[in-house]
Amino acid sequence: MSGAPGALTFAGRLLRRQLTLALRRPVAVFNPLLFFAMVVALFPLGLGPAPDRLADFAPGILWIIALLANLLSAEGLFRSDFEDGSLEQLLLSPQPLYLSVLAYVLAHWLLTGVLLAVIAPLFAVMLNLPAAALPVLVASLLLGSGVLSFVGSIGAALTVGLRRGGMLIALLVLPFYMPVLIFGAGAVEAGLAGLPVAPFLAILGALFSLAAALGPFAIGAGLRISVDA
Amino acid sequence: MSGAPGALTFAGRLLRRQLTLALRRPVAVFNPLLFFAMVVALFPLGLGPAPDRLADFAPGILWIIALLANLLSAEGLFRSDFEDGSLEQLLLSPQPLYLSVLAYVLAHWLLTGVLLAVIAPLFAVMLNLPAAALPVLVASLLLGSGVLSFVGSIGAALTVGLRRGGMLIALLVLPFYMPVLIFGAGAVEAGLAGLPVAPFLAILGALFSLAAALGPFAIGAGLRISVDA
Amino acid sequence: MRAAMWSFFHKLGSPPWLYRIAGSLLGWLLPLSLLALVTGLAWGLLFTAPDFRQGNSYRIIYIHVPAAVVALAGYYVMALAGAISLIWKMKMADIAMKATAPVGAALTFIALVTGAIWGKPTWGTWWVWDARITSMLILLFLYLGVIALYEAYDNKAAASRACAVLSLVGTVNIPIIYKSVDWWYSLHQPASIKFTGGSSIDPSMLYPLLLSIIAFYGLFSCALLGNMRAEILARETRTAWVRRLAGGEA
Amino acid sequence: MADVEPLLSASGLALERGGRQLFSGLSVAVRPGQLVQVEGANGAGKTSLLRILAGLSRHGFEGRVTRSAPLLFLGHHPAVKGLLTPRENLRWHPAGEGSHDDSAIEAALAAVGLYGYEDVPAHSLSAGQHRRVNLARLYLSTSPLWLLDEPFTAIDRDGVAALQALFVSHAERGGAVLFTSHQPLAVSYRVDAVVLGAELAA
Amino acid sequence: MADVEPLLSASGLALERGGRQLFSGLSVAVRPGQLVQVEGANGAGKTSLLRILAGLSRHGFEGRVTRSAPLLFLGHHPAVKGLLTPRENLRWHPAGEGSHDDSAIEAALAAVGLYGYEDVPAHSLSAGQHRRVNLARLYLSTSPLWLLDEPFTAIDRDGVAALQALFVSHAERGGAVLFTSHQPLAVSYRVDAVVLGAELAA
Amino acid sequence: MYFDSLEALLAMEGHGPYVWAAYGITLLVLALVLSAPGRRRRRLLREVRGELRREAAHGSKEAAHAPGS
Ligand code: HEM
Ligand SMILES: Nc1ncnc2c1ncn2[C@@H]1O[C@H](COP(=O)(O)OP(=O)(O)OP(=O)(O)O)[C@@H](O)[C@H]1O
Ligand SMILES: Nc1ncnc2c1ncn2[C@@H]1O[C@H](COP(=O)(O)OP(=O)(O)OP(=O)(O)O)[C@@H](O)[C@H]1O
Ligand SMILES: [Mg+2]
Ligand SMILES: [Mg+2]
Repeated sequence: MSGAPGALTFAGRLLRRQLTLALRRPVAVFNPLLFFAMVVALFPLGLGPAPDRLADFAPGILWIIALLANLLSAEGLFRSDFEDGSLEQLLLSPQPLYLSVLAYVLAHWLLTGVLLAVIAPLFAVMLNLPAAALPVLVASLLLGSGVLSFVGSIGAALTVGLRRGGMLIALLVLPFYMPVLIFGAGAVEAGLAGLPVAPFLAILGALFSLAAALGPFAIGAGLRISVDA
Repeated sequence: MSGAPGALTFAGRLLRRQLTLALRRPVAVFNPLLFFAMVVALFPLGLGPAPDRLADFAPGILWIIALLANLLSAEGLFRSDFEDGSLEQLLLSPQPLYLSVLAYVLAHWLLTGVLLAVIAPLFAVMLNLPAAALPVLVASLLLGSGVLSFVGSIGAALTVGLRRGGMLIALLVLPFYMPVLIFGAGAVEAGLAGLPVAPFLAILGALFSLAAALGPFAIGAGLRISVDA
Repeated sequence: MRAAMWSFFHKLGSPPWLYRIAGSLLGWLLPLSLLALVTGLAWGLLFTAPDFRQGNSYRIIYIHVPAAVVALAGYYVMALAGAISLIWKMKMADIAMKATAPVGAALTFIALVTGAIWGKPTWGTWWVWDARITSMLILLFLYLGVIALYEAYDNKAAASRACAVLSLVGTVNIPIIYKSVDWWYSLHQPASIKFTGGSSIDPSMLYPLLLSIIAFYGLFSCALLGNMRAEILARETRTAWVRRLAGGEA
Repeated sequence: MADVEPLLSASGLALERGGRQLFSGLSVAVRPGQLVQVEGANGAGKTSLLRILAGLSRHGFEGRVTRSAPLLFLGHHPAVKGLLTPRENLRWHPAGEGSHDDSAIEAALAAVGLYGYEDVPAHSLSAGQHRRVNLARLYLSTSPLWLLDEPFTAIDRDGVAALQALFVSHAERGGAVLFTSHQPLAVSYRVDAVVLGAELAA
Repeated sequence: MADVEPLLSASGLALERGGRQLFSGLSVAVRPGQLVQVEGANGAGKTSLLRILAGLSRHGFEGRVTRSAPLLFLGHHPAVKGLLTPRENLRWHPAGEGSHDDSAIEAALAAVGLYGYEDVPAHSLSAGQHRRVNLARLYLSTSPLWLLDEPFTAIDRDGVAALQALFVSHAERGGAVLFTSHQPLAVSYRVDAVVLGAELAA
Repeated sequence: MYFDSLEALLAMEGHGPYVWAAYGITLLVLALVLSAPGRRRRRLLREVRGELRREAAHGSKEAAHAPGS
């Protein structure tokens, strides 16, 4: 019998587990992207296709979609683990909960935020966003979606034990998403207007650090409450 | 022992069951409304608060939200019934599947489409949509969301057995949602512009009848496939 | 001295004592607050001159502004109570938190509705996405989120802990939300509309306004105490003192 | 007894799953009055067989299944909604089979030991009580043919005894029960066995 | 034996749920070498007790629980992911307890009769095989104290016998097992009982 | 008093409907918020009283056995 794994090894295994679970079906990787693509396609249909109008609104639209995609995937972050008993096991584990929770959030971020950030330029071009604004778009999405993942995970942790959580997480979490939306879309708009973008990215970075430092505690507390409810 | 209930009685019971499941808690009625309100609030935050711009986009925005709300709730329509074995029981039932399926779709429509249509005027006013366009907005949402519910249910039935169906339903279903979005948002824009709206509503009505007549067969077939997979 | 303080804290943890104290507090706070409200509103409605730009519609200020001010303060009361209940596991803090949410939500609602009514004659529209208004709308969402979360749990002890976590997360976030919305608005502010001109208020309007603000604080506290009393009862229905109370108060 | 028309009969059943032949050339006939226990180790194919017999699996196997009577099927999943109360679960049950009368439902719940639990949400029941809600359907059933997949799971000793007595009385009234279980029935009634996986062991 | 330091002890436990007093004044001590069976009818409070002892329930009950040894807990839910293979389920198990070695995992899976099933997705396993994946954790465990909620559910006869033998050997090595079950253990080792719900019946 | 007559007070130079609607809604909501706890408290006490009466009538044996809602 070799003993239990070290804390970092263990967190790494949880990360692999989450990624494997998500990627087990190849279509799963592409789904968020396709969702993103389709919703992007809805906007010209709903708002009318005038290119200049679309370009004006592209930062906002892309950020709103990223935010919704994040929200939707956050909802299920702990659900199956709650239902099949994995979450109780995690809470009983001798391993530090902070790191375990971090692994969950990291997996979520990689699979939604990072992925979306990477392909967002494609959709931005479809919405006629000038190429100059693309780097800011990617940078702001990368940082901002990290914050969203942490905040969304708090909501998910607090609602995972509720049998009708569905929309509740949106209520809890959307108000906290709003600053990220404002600074994220603001960064891209500033980039478009040729204004300095560093302050925006700095704010998003600060929010990200704050979320990473405090978020896991709130998530852990939420999970304990949910399992004990 | 009194025998099994009649087909219509049974469908009525299924409808009550679905509504009760959704509305078990008093707050459950308000949650979707709040969700809409929050998503509406995202748009000014992302696109900027200028009233005339928002009014321009209001029909599209409201319709896109309706569509997303529909899509998201359609995803879970059969999921819990699949997982806990209720769906097998439904398929083994001696009752006509067409009516049973209709009860599911009707419940879904009442809880998303109709609810949204009823409160849409409030959000429309918040987005500065002129009052003259409100009746068309409500009418188009009512009819259009019915179509969305049928189409969404077909997607849900086909994907319910997949362990990672998550966003797959979006891919299947969004292409079919698009005509509804075009005619729905088009109706409101026509209303805004003072053009006749009857043709748009007639088209939506025709789509609705078609969906109600044929949809349940497709849904039933999808459910059988999912349970046997 | 220390003994006295200790016994005070001890009593604070005792439901029947708190129930009684809250009752007697209510006994004089409620009449006083109502008196302040009536005086302030009557003063504002009947005895002040109308604003030179807005005419009489400005009289809405005597309810609009107090509601907004107190609603915002209410969130901090709630979060503080949540923190205390989470950290020191104090039952009464928990009850206070639960009692604050509906009152705060109602005041936020009043601020928004009276504002919307004010906006129609003043700006010709029911709603604008101004920074203050948007932040207040978000505050309403925050309150409703806490209420919805509480209601969604069957296990009310767990519900309180969940709401405490949520309102704590909220306190960290409220300043961020406010700053971001302010900034967002100043970035986008359309040149055609200007609401936030530092309106220097005439003292004749200020006094009734201050009185009304005090009245709203008082009423907020009354509703809070009342809710706490009801909540204490609800949690203690099986205890002897409640049974005695029910028997006596026939 | 062999001359009575069977309620359910299947012949030449063969099934392969995951590269393993679970059974082949299997014939089953269930006649009124019969109790049939399907036995076999974990993974032998009991659940797969029941789903074929119930008509839930229609593809991917060989052989013919003929059913000439209404059917009640209880699978591994209890089809009980946690958000609904036991009473509502039975009243609005999606199988649409058997009685949906309120008084009959109350009696059935009492029969499975849930008297007093009619109106609590099912998610606050214990594991065994949860499954008992599902078993209450047996008391409401109007179908002669029951197909039950591990009906005794999570049920305590008294509950198992009551259930076995119900099987016997159902069979005596002309019904038939085909069920899977890892434990032998403790009844003084003939129980036929279908043993799966025997060929493999041999 | 009473002089050995207990791995787990609880005293003055009282729990009320849904307006019913499930137990009160209950004391439990589990010492190395002990097998303790928690018995009681459905809804008696066995699961609730185990969750309190495991530390999953921390609120809403009275009494003190002291645990002085690492713990392995298996609840009603198997914590097995259908999308992962049995091997992956064990390697990445969120409990972070016991050995995560690949060769040890293979041996454990073979011990629960899943040899050859190491690399198929768990959702294609039968109900019993699915639970066996979870039980494989017992063979990997390094914790002396096991708390098991109905470990024999859905397991066939041979499987139950093997599991019971494992309990005995664990106890003989100085471990302890506290478990719930509706069936009596068929082992030649002393099994202590904690019976719930007796006061109610009296 | 700023206004000359009751009509002037009610009309407020055309702004009357807005002002009075705002005040009306505010007072209504305040009244609801302030009266809700009292109503809930009285309902709870009534329930406890009912329980006491039931216990007095039937003795407390059944109450102990009936699982709560
Ligand atoms: C539907 C939303 C609202 C509308 C339409 C609205 C409308 C108005 C109007 C027309 C005024 C008079 C402005 C002036 O003197 O030119 C006003 C004043 C004021 N409002 Fe609102 N309001 C709304 C919501 C809010 C909210 C939510 C708050 C609180 C955060 C708030 C705080 C104030 C304050 C403090 C004043 C008086 C001081 C000042 O004029 O700067 N309002 N509001
Ligand atoms: N979340 C809950 N809310 C209210 N009551 C509950 C809750 N969970 C369980 N109960 C009640 O507590 C009692 C004990 O449940 P528990 O699950 O501990 O029983 P058990 O002995 O494990 O039964 P089983 O043998 O059926 O598994 C049951 O009567 C049940 O109704
Ligand atoms: N979806 C599937 N895909 C591939 N193989 C499957 C699938 N479902 C079941 N199997 C395999 O079929 C075999 C029989 O499964 P089945 O569920 O019928 O067994 P069982 O006799 O009911 O076992 P248990 O006693 O454990 O319930 C198992 O070996 C299982 O691995
Ligand atoms: Mg099986
Ligand atoms: Mg149990």
